[in-house]
Amino acid sequence: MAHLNLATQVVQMLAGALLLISFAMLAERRSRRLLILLVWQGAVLVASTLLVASTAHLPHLFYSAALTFVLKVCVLPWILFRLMRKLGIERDNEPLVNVPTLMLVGLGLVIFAFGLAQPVSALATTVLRNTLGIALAVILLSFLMILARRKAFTQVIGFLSLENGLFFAATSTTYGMPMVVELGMALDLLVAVFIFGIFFFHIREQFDSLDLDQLESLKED
Amino acid sequence: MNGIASTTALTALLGLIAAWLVLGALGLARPNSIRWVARTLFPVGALIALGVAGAGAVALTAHFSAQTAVLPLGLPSLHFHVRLDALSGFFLLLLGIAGAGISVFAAGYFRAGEGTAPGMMGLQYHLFLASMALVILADDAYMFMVAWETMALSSYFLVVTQHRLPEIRRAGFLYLLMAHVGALGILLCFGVLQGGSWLMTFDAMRGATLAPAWASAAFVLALLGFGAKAGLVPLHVWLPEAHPAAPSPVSAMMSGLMLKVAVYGMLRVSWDLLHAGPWWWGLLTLGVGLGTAMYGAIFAAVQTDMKRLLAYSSIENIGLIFAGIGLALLCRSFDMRLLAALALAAALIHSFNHALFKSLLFLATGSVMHATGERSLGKLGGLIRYMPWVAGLALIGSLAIAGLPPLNGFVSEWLLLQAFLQTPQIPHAFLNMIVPLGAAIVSLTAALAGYVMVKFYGVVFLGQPRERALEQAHPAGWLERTGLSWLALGCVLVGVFPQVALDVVGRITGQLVGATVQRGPSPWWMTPLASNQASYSGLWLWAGLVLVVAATFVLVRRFYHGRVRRTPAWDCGYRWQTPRMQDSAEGFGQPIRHLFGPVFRMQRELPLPSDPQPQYRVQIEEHFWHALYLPLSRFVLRTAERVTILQGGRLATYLLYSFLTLILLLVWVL
Amino acid sequence: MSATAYAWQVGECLLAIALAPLFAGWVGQCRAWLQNRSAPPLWQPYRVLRKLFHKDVALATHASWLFRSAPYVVFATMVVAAAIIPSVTTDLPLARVADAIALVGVFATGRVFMSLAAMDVGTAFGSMGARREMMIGFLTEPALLMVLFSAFMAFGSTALPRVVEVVLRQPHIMLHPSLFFAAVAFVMVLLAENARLPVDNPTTHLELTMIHESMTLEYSGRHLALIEWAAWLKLFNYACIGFTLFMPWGIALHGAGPGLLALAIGALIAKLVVAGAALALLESITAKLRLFRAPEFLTMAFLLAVLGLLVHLLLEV
Amino acid sequence: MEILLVLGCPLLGAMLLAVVGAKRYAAEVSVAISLATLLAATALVLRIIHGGSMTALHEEFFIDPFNVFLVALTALVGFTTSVFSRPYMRIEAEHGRLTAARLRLYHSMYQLFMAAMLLALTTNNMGFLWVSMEMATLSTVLLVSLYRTRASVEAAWKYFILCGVGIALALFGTALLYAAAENVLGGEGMNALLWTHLNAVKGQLEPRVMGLAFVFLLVGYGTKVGLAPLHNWLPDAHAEGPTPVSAVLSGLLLNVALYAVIRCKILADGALHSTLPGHMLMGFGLLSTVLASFFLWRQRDIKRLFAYSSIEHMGIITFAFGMGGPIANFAALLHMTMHSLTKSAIFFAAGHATQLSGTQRMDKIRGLLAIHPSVGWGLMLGGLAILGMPPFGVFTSEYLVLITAMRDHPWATPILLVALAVAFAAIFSRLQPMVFGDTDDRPLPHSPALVPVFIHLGIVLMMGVYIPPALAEWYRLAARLIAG
Repeated sequence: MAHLNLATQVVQMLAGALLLISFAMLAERRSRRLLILLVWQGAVLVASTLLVASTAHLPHLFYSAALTFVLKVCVLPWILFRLMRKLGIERDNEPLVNVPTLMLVGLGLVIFAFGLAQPVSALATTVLRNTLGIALAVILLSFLMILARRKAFTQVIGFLSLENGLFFAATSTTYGMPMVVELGMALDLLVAVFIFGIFFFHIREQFDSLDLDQLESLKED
Repeated sequence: MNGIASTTALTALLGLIAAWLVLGALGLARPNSIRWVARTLFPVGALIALGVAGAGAVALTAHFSAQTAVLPLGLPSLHFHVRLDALSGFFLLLLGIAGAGISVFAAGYFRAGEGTAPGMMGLQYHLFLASMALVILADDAYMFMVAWETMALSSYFLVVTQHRLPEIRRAGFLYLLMAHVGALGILLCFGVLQGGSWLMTFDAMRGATLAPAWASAAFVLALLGFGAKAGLVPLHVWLPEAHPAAPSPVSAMMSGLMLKVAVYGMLRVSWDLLHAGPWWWGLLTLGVGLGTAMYGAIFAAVQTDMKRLLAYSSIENIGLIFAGIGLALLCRSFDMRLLAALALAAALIHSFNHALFKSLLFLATGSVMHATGERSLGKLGGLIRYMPWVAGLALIGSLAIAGLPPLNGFVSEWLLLQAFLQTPQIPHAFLNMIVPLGAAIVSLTAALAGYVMVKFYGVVFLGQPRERALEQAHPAGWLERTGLSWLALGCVLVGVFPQVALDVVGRITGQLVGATVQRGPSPWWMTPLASNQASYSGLWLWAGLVLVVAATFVLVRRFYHGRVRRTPAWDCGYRWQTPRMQDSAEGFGQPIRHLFGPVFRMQRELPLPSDPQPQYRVQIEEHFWHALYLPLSRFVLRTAERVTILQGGRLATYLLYSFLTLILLLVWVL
Repeated sequence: MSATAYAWQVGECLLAIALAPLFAGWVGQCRAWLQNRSAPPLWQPYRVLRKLFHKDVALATHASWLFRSAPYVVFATMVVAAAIIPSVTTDLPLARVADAIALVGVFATGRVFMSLAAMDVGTAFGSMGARREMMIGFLTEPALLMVLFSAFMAFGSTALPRVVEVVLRQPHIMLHPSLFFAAVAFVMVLLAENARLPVDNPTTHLELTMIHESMTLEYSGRHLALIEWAAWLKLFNYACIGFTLFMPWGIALHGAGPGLLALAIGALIAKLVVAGAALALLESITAKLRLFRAPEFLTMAFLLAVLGLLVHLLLEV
Repeated sequence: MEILLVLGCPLLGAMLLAVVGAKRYAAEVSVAISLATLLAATALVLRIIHGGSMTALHEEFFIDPFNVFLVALTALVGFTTSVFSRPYMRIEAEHGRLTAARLRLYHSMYQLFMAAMLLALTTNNMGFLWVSMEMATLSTVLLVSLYRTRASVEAAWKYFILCGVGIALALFGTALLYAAAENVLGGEGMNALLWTHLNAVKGQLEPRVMGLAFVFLLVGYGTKVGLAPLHNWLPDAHAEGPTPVSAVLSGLLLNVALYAVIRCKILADGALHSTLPGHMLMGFGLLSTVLASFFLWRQRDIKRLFAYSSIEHMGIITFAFGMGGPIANFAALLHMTMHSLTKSAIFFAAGHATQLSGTQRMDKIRGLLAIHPSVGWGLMLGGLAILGMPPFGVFTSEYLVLITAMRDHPWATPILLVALAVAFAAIFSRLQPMVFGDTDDRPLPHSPALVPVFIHLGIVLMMGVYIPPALAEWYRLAARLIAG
């Protein structure tokens, strides 16, 4: 069981890194650095998945690790970087209203998530049983990030980190979903990002900026 | 024999109703041909109506046993149940007789180019008739509701026939809204009624035993629901708007028939489905009824539009009917069966009478409007010389509705007063003092009705035409006259043979109360109580009056002469008199406005003494609008404003909502 | 119901028709004395009738059949009413035709026809009179009904002959306090209904203050005669109603012999004499009210009647 | 076999139209494909009626009376909508609001959307359910932004983000579900996401996990159902997309999303042994109904108005499912059917009305009866039907819902009734002046396809007075199935 403990510790360390990254994203102003953080998040995700796969000898986890790598570390970032260059928003940074408060709320969410995860991790059989709380925390934090952002692009990044959190949750609780399902999800994610891309251009040509503050004309009065 | 008769009666009824629907559908074959729709289909519809009346009459024959059937329609768990008993038979009779007259009149009345296409109107018209019949036949909550709302819907479409006029659309909207709200109340009432057994058939409700509180709840809901349809104050506001808006035959149907269907519903629930309840049910109904009657009469007296006037008078009559029902309920709660039967008989007969003379008068206004294109009392007058038939028949209607002997209106009022006379026997130290005073209100209302009718008839038909154009007024066609005469005949007959009506109604009171008022020694003596206590004979009164008139006439001619000199009317020494100097409708209403000032919400424009062209204008509104309805709508609108804040347009906010919802639910399951 | 009963029925009817003008004459005479004028002879009304019947009818050009038939109808209603009220005997076969409630209805019919006829010609005064008449009518009618009600509740029947019999069988029943209220109210109603002071002035010639007169402005000849006669009959009838309710003594009961009946007639005449004098006195000591005050007067009557009813229910049930 | 047809037709159709979508006959092709789908669905229905519930392709697909009736409904409305959109889109193109390329996008995405919904309905795998729901979202996002106007892009973006996030939450719920299932169904649980298996063992699933899972699934799919307060995307998307899309959105998509919720509720009910899920649904239902009925008062845009009315009705249905029990479920299913038929019919009529007057502002739409009676009557009757006026079928289900509510939860009845009355006043006061009165608009270039409108209303009317026994039996089966 020794190496298993070691593996567990490593994985938990990685999980902690994941959480750290999402906090960083919550506070990050620059879209470019935000994107880089997202890539890192993906990478950590892949690493943890590989570790789990190797320790628990689950071949299909290797596949899903590979899938994640291709999708979240290569393809999506590549697309997003190109989009950024095309839209010329590499170095624009958005004003975030009082980051400390955001941090505090995030903290509260983490605690809440851990409390919530207790029963589940109690019955999870995997090596990462207690990381579910972290996964949940990541999800909630990304959610918080999405609704804190004012720009379409950064919102999308938040959306993607939410996806990462979900993936992590899946692996941590149940060694990942069945392969077919994961493929389906990957496909959806890909299409989604494409459509996001299309939308950036629509929004820009309609509102000549990606500021969401202008997308508030449809409302009741 | 009776078994066969009844089954055939029920099946025949269903067949006739189906025939009505088919007739309506046929109208769509040539939707724009008046000749086809009005002149051909409506008379057939009238015949069908007579058939319905006949079938209803069968149900009123002695030892007729209630007949039920189940149609393969409706909910899978609850097919349409239909039931024909004395009560429904009576209202079918009413529906058929009045409906026949109206249909004949309508056949002559409808012209092309009046809003909706004739074919569509024919469909709506016959759907309206059929749905009313179905409401009366229904024996389960679902069918009742379906028929009830179909009735409201079809009549709504008929009301907005002239939908190009915004005020008519407004009236239609108000009408349908009130109808729908009332229907929800009725639905709720049925839900309460079926205590526990969720069958929703009326049989189950009859069997159900409710806790007193629930029974009372059901009763109040029924009073609200059916009251909204019948036009009880303060739920009456739609009535004076909707009835004038509709074409006259439709106003006649709504006022003469639909309100009675509401009365039927009230009777069905409070007498058949509910068992005897506490005395305050009766007191409540009685109070509301009397209030409505008084209110309607007062407002009718100050109207300046002839159809509005008639609409308010309908409110008054409905009030009297409900007063009768309330009195009956009161007596039932003290188990005074005979008295209950008497009051109930009064209410039923008054329903029948009102169906007759109110349709008659509405139809008459229809003829007047076609002949003159006028409906404002201020511009009519002197029509008795241009349309003598309509004038004569309308006179019968007016005298009847004014409750004058020897016509039918008097009969029901007489019965109602007799019932009130017996109320001191109520074994309740407080009620036996309060209730008899109701008689005072009834008599006051009756007298006011007389005032109203003199105003109506006098201003429309008598005097000199207030407009030159009126002299081109043409008399009504023969179909219209037939319809009017049919209804007028009904008024006279009920007035002459009240005891017959009393006996017929006796079957219903027998079914509902378990007692019937005493039968008369002969058909032309009406002695509901001991014959030395109270008696009335329409026939002999007629005979006496006719005899004396004839005798006087003959004698005067015999002993003196019949010479007549035609001269202009005496101008009282003021040579510049014009027809405009006759009492206008406003003028005629002046004493009432003076007496009951606080009841109205009046805006007057009085001319200055120096004004060369003095203009006088008075506008009368109801307090209820400003005290009840407008605040309600304001409240709804304000709430709506507050609610719309949720849809602020900012995506982040929306996300926050779902975020918070998520957190909330997570906390909940934790 | 014997043949004699029917005979008496007709007889009483004719008696009323005959006596009514005389009664009116008597009231007029008393008033004249009280106002120390020289009185017209008692039979003045008959003379008036004769004169009017001989005259031609001057009919307004656009008067309709309603206008011409109204006088006969009004007259008929009053005659029928007279036939119903047991003024001499209670043994009236037709009295059952209409009990007192119906009687009120019959009066109402007469009034409505009168008003309609007044509106028919379409002069300003005609319609004005009709309006005022109806206004007074819708206030007096319920008052009268309430008066009758408190009597009926005391005597347990709405049939007038029955009332009389009850009272004559146990006279002490007249001591009901409710009946005093009723009596006062009744007198007020009587004044209003018969166009007497203080509500209306039968002898005025100022159109603006007239009610009844302004309705009959357009009538002439035999029509006017019938209307006048009907008016007198109405007064007579009201008097008789008063007698049956409040002083029925002398009225012959069921199956009384001719002697008693003769006595009854005598009693009736005596009562009429007294009542006429009282009426005249009342009229001469009251001043005419402004028209707008009239409703107050009548509302008072109505309330008194209701009060009587209330007292009855309070004390005597 | 039929399943493959049902799914294949629209999928292939989507690809085909992606190629030929710009041609003139594209609309006809689309109609043909929808017809084929409808026929396949009918075959499937017959199969189920005779054979009863079944699974296919090693249990990846599962058909029972509950979803097969939704399949039939989806195929039917899909077909009528394609029939309607033929002239409608043509007119739009002639008004210059759409290019050929956009029409291609429209046609292929429409079929893809159909495929997604049918997959969501027929799949047995909760994972695929999620995948297909996401697919439906993605395809409709492009449809909503079809006009490329500021408003439509904004609406689509909000729709995308809100539903995307929601769906993501649903995925987490699915993962939890899987977790719970796995340690009952054992490790390599390929079938630990198969609903049938889950349903079989739902009694043993760990309650607390299932509770969490249900919450995530409810919020996730509930966003797509449009339950208040998750509804904010719905009015915008309905108002700004092309009318046929609005019709299928509120006629079908909401149903499908609700279907997903109900599938989850069945499991949760079994696992939790408590009324918690039911109460959550009832709460959402009541809240949606009440809020929507008040929202209705402030509307100026005809399609927004009916979008809110969709929220209201979804609320009623959710409430009914929340109450549970055979009658309530029966009512809910019936109401689903009635609502999607009526509401799509209304959107058809409303679409032509907006084309007639050239605006969606209700105060500009006047006198439809005068200019185009069939449109006017369609709108009027549809409106009255959706307001729950007998003899239309919507009343039938509302009646059943109310009766059940009176029996089980009397406190809720007055709330519902008030909401219904308020909604009635709001909608009808807008409806009347649009249909009646005078106008100076000119008639349409192409005769509008109103056959679908009257087919739908005809069915609704029939259901109001007569529910065919076979159909009733089928509803009962489904209802009992849901009641578990």
